[in-house]
Amino acid sequence: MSVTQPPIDSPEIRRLEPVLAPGHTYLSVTDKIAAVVLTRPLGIGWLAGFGLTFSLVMLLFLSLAWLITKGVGIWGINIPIGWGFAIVNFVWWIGIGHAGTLISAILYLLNQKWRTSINRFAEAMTLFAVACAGIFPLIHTGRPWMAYYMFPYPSTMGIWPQFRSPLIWDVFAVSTYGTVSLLFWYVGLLPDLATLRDRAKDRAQQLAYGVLSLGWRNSAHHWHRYQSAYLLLAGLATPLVLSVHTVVSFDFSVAIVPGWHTTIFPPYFVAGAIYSGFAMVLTLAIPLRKAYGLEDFITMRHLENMAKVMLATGLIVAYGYFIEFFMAYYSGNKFDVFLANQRLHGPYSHFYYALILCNILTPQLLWFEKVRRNVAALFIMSLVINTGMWLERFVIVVISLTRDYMPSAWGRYSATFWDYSTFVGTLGLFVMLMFLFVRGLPAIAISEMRELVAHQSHGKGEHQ
Amino acid sequence: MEHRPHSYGVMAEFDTPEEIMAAAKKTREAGYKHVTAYTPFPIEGLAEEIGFKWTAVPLITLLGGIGGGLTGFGMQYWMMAVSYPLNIGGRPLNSWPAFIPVTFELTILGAATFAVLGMIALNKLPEPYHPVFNVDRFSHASTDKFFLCIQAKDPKYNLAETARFLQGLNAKHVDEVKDE
Amino acid sequence: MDPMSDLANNEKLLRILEGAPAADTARGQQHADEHEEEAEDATRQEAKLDLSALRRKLKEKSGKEYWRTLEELADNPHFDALLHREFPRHASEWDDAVDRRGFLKLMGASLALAGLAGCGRPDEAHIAPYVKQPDQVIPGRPNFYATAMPFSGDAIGVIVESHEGRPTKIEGNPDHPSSLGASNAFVQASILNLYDPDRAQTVMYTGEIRSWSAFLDAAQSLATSVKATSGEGFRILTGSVSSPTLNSQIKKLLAAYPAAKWHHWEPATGDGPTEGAKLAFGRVVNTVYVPGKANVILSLDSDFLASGPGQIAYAKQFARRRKLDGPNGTLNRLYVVEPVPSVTGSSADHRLPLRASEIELFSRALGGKLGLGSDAALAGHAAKWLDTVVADLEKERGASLVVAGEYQPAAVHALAHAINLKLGNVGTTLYYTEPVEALPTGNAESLRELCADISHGKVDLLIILGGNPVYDAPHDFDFAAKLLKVPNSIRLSPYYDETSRYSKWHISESHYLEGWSDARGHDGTASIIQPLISPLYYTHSAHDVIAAFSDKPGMPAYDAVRNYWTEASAHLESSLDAGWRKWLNDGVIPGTKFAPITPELKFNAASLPAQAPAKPDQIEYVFRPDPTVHDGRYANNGWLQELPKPLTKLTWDNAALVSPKLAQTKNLAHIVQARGGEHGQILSALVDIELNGSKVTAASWTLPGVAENTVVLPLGYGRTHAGYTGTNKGFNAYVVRTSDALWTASNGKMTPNGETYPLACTQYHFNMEGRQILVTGTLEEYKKNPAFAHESGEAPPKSDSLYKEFAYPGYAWGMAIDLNKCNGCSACVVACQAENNIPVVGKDQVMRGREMHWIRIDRYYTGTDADSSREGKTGDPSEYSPTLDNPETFFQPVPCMQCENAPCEQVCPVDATVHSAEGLNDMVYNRCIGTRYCSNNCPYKVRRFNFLRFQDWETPQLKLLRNPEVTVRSRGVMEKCTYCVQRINNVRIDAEKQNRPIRDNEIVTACESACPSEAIVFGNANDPTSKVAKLKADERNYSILAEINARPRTTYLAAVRNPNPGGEKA
Amino acid sequence: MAQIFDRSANFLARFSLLGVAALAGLGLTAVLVVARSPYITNQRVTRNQPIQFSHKHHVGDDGIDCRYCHTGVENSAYAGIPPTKTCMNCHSVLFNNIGYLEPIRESYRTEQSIRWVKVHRLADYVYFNHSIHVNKGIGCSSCHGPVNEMALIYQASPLNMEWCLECHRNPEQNLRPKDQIYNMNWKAPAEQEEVGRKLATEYQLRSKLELTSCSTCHR
Repeated sequence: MSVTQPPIDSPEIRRLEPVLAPGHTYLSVTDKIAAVVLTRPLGIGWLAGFGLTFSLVMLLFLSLAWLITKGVGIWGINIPIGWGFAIVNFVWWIGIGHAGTLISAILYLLNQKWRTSINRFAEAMTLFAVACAGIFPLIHTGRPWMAYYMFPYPSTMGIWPQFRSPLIWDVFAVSTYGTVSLLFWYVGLLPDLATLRDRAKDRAQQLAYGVLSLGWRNSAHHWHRYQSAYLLLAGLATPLVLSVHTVVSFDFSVAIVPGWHTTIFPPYFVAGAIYSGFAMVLTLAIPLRKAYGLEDFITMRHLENMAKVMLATGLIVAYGYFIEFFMAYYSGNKFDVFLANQRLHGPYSHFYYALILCNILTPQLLWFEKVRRNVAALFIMSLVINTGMWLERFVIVVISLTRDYMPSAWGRYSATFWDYSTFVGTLGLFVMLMFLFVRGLPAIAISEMRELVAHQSHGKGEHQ
Repeated sequence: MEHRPHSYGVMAEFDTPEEIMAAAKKTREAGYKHVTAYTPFPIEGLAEEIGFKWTAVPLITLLGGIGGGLTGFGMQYWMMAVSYPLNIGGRPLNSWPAFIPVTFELTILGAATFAVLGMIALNKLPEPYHPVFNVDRFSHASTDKFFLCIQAKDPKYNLAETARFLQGLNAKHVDEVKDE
Repeated sequence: MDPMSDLANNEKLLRILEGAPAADTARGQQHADEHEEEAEDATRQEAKLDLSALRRKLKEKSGKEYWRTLEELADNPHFDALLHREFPRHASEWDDAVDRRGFLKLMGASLALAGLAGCGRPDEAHIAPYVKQPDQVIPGRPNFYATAMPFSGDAIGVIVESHEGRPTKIEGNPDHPSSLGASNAFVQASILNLYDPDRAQTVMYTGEIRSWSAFLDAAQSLATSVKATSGEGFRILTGSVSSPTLNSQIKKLLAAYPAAKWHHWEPATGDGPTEGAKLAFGRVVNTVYVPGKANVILSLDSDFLASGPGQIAYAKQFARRRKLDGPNGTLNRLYVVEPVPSVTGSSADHRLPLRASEIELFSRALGGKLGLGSDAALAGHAAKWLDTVVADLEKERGASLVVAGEYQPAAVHALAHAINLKLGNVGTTLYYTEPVEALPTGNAESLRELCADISHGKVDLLIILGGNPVYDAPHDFDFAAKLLKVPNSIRLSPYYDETSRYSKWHISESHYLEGWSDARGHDGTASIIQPLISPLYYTHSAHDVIAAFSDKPGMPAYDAVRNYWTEASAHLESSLDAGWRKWLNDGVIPGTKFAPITPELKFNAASLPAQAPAKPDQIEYVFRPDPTVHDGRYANNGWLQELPKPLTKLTWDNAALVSPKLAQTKNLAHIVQARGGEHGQILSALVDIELNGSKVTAASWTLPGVAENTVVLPLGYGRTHAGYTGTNKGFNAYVVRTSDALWTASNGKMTPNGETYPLACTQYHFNMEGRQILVTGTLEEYKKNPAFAHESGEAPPKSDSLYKEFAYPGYAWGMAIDLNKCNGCSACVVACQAENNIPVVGKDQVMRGREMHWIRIDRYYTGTDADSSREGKTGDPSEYSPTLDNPETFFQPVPCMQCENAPCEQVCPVDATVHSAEGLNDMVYNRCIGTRYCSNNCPYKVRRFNFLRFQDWETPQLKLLRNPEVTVRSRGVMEKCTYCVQRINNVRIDAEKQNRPIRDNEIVTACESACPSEAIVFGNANDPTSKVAKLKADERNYSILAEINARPRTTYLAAVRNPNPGGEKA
Repeated sequence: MAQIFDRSANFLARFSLLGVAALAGLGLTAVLVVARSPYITNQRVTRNQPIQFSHKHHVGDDGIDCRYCHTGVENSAYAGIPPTKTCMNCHSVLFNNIGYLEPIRESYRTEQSIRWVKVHRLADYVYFNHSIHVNKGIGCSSCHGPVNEMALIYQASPLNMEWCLECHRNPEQNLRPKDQIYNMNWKAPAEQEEVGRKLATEYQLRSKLELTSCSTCHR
């Protein structure tokens, strides 16, 4: 396992600071991280943040209530633009939901030490993002109370879901992804829950963490099965992560709408997902380490690595954009060509240019080490990229629908108050869950940090 | 723990992974069979040292995966082509390419669920009560100390003997694990 | 047969309604039966109750009782009505009415109701069978009755479908010469007027409810008082009367009161024909055209295919000459000179936009060329154009036809008569008969006399039958003030409208489906109008009102009609008693068609007074009836309000139509709004129009093809008391209309006032971006290359498919639409709406691109150079390009294509849209969860979605309207054209019961049966002998965007125009 | 460190985990079962009618043919509820003065319909047509059950789509000779299999694909 691997020993790696600030012991890491949950009092900042986000969640509920009362007509959608913000937000959230499992699974398999201190809250982020995403496919339907028709249960109508529809694939992909991420996250949590149980002072905490930790007692046998299960999960989650956004991209590429019907979609959606995912991790990690003084654990090295990943995926996305145009013109398909022109010159071109600015031009700054190592810059950039990725989905979903086959049926789209309120509401929900998470559960995997300590303090010495 | 001996075993505490590895080695050489180790993080090889051979988790996972996959495709084929065959946009009843995504997802789902449930079941969890928790210092097992426990059901077990033996492995503390 | 036997009174009728079992009106909602009771009450309740009282009542209640009470109250139609006043009726408008502040209140209500609904089982439904079931009624099977719809001086024979006593659908009557089985938008929509909840329901005196008997007494006392002066000061004002019975009743009345006078006023009927006839023949004659016999037709600003008497018959005959069988087929040729693009102009082979005043010049010039001695100078292009026409007309002597527009002055008509005589067309392509019109004098003159008399205080009893003069009389008459001067004014009208408010007495008029009457078609053929349903409210007919002043007050219209025809049938082959049932059954009275007459020409073109030379740079204002609300009488008809006008595609508004060039000079740009966009909302510049010393502010609209310096002001909008739907929509052009310039005015001023106004336009973009959507060619091109329709794109061969095709061994339903015949009249759109319970969504929703029409008619301009794929270009008419001055216009009806490889089906997650074994693209509403994925993936965008609760499930009257054979869709489900699957199923069931195959033409879809030009053909494509199969075998047959390979079952026959090879293009 | 939980907690924990899983499974099955149960389908529920009309008496004892009252059944979608007149045909002479039948006489006098309570309520959106079924060899009792034994009429079949499809997929099982349509006591013969197949061809039944197309019943 990770402990066995000798650290890759090369000049530039040595130049980088370690993934864990020196001088930490098993006890110190445990204390520092557990304290955030167990002893640290609720700060005014936390309360304010929670209050704000909570009110946004109330706004979400209000919007949903109104939606159920009146119908999706309260949104800006129409014929021909049947999908608007709801689907844009869905794809955006799902995309964000990709970083967590990816970090935990793929980086784990690739044995990247630096994942340890970020994987826990990245996974949490994934769960919350998927939760937000999950809201939209449900509420965007005209009759949400009938949405259970999408599940294959033996109805008295003797009729089943239609498995050729990408929407059904979504149902399975998203629910599977949610479940597996949850399991993955929980398995990772088990030892830490045990730690919290053992360090908890008051009875309530003891009981709570006691129940959650299932009586985990760090036995070598437990560890052994635990590790093989964890490794398997990682192995399973990796293809899953890739599949989920592929399936989401099928929603579009399977349809015949010009601007949707493209084979490049799966790879470039996945890249985009990772792109926005890492951006979101940064958006969360930077304030978090500041607020709870976790700079020792989430070091500059982490931030820089994530910046590099963003740069790489950003380039893939850029390639995707390019290929869309190339395909349109090279194939000479008049509908695709027309749509390509629409993106550049049509009524929504400003969105497209904004998208290029956010997703392609800005990230190029990441070529410079100075930028990569500048926390503030990274934070801003992460926000820019998140915006850009939202715009990308808007361009894909909306612009394509405004100009499809029949000129007589062309239309336009503009969001209403309720479109925005719903979106903002989910943002609130997401952040609120994050707030609860950092106070309720260890935001960093303690046991894995202890491994790091062991690994650092004894170098290779420890195993023969 | 069907039969309940008065004492569960004897537990020795160590400071570092190296020490407990060494101790575990000696214990096995001394011929103890029922030995467990408790460490704040996984230590490679320790389980093997105390005589842990093989885990069924991978096999269970495989079964889960296969089961999920078969269910996935079978379900779709049956529903689309057998139960209520309908002409959907001129596509064939068994549009197998369209059935792949769901099949795949269910494969993963089956495998992952079985992996986790299997792990938990094999570890006999949940088990909130366990004698080892009676040892006061055991809380450190989840923080910074390493414990080795020789169980009373071991044929070679004898409270005084075993305790002394463990002392001999320069353990920091040696406690009896009571089980009443 | 005679439906009255089972419709003796409301009670019985409404019991029948309750009888209509499970499949009846309000499917998908629990309290069907209660609501039907509402309907019953609605017809009886009279008492006025006021909202405050109700509020008080409600205050006393509480808790569950409170809700119960509400439900009880809701049973009371007046409370219902009051509610509706507060929260307007249509879902969409209701939307607007409820602001977000009202939201919590609403939530509260809905939750409480949900609670009620939640507990326990659904309430019991009831069945109330007949007490004595009439023989010809079998619950569940509709009956069909023949009658006729009177329409400004004409009558269109119709056949009405009745479900257990509820008329639900109107079709044309094949035996009636003015219908020939087809109908138009007005006929189709007239059924909605019957159930219009805003109809006036009682007799009123100065705004107070009175009983009919009270009126009868008043009438008699008035009668006696005027009797003293032998009718001095007694005046009757009517619209054009096409009912012989009413005509004779009035004549009799006038005989009784020798000094009384009968005036008439039809705001939207031109005096041209009558005055022209007088000028030409010295007497009034009625001209009947036979376009079917004409090889060359010249229309002098006549929209004979879509307006005026006989329009449907003419459209049908014309279309038959547009039928093209094979490359050796022949077509007639249509030349149109007109200032305003019309349906007729759009189907012309050559169209010449000329200012209204120049039409006379043109006619004179034409007369000159044909040697009638008249003369006039024409501009270069027009002159060349004229030469072509003349050549063609002379070539086709005896088989040509010149039609003058009713809004053109007498001279044009006289010339037209002369020319037709000269060309020897009279007797072949047209003939003359005695006038159908009862009172054939100039409209304006007649009304002017009346006004003069009133202002001289000569009038003390005025009966106004129908019409709406206070709203639509020329403003220089100031009719409102005049009417107030009249001591005793009596008004008969279906609505308590502008005029009723100024009249002492208001009598609510029965719908033509509610009472007995008769009417003559455009060629004189008479029909008995028989009631399909006894009056829903306390309404009466013109016959009743006239009778009230006769010596037989209270004589039923039935007797009046019978009496008249007992005499009139003297010279008919069958006497009344012998023929009555047959007349009712056939819908026509045999032998009543007018015989042709040959009036001799007393007109010398040369002697025409010289016409004032046209001032080309002076703006001309042209008044025309609106294509959908006509002169304003249909303002409160939601179907017609929401029906996109054939050329502008505007709904819910009229607009001042200007030519692109004028728009450019006045810089009246359109701004496409993001909400709705090209298929929804356009901001247009508001203009102040000062004309004839009056002023109106109108939204401007750039319409390609409008003659230069011409502004078209459509009449019929800006009603102030039309009812909920029609009030305050658009602008009122009557305000600037004076008696001396009824149709064309100049010396006006049009100035943009800097503001803009949102217009609901369902299709703004007008070119095809070079896609294979609407394929057109000329006859020559077609003869050269019969397969020209297939050059722009072909479906890949079936062999390319990896999948094996599904087989359709049985029936394969398909549709073929001949673009050569479609003239864009939009009858099919309304027919579909009536047949399929399609809701009206209101202007706001249309502006969001959410209208629900299952079939839309796309309008394209060819030969335009606006190409929106080029940068900056939006294909926007407000971007001037010379090609927009007079573009070629084509229409394309687009229903669901019923694709065999339906893209919509593949993406539906719940099997809500799937293929039937007969190749129908079924839409299963109750399975639909509303993901709208199907609509996104539909390349033809024919799917419609219930974004909100568009259906009105409260108004009891509208429940009676619904077609019980078709599901009423709830909120959140997708819907679309089903090829009228209900008709397919019913016919199939009957055929199966007899173990025989379905015959060709046995199934007729709503759009097909309504179409006046036989452009739509539906049938079994598997049967090579079927009409549709033959059409699909035609080389012109193509499918839209074939390259997508969706394999539509709805295919089109390319439009082939027949321009004069030697002629001026356009 | 002290124990947080008592020894019993182990059993509790494991039991509750399994319990939750079991309950979830049971709950789901329960829903599916209930959805098909008479409670939801309203099977065997008799309604309180203005007159407790007994089909048992009229059909079973008196042997009146269905079509005497339900006149529409052979040529309309609706079998039709008889007009009061039909009742009066007999009851103007039979039992013409017992109070029990007063509602009929009243209805006849006042021309007010009798408000019967609906017993067979098909789901919304379903367009069932009686005539085609009876004309293609489906007998009344196939759907309505032993009406001749029903003192008070009730709904015998579930009337849910599953049930409809069952017959539309293989109608043979229920086809009868034309003369048996209105026979309440008809029982499927042992050799119904091939009898049915023969009748299917004789009646020219449409293919299963056609009979199970959505638009066959939904519009």
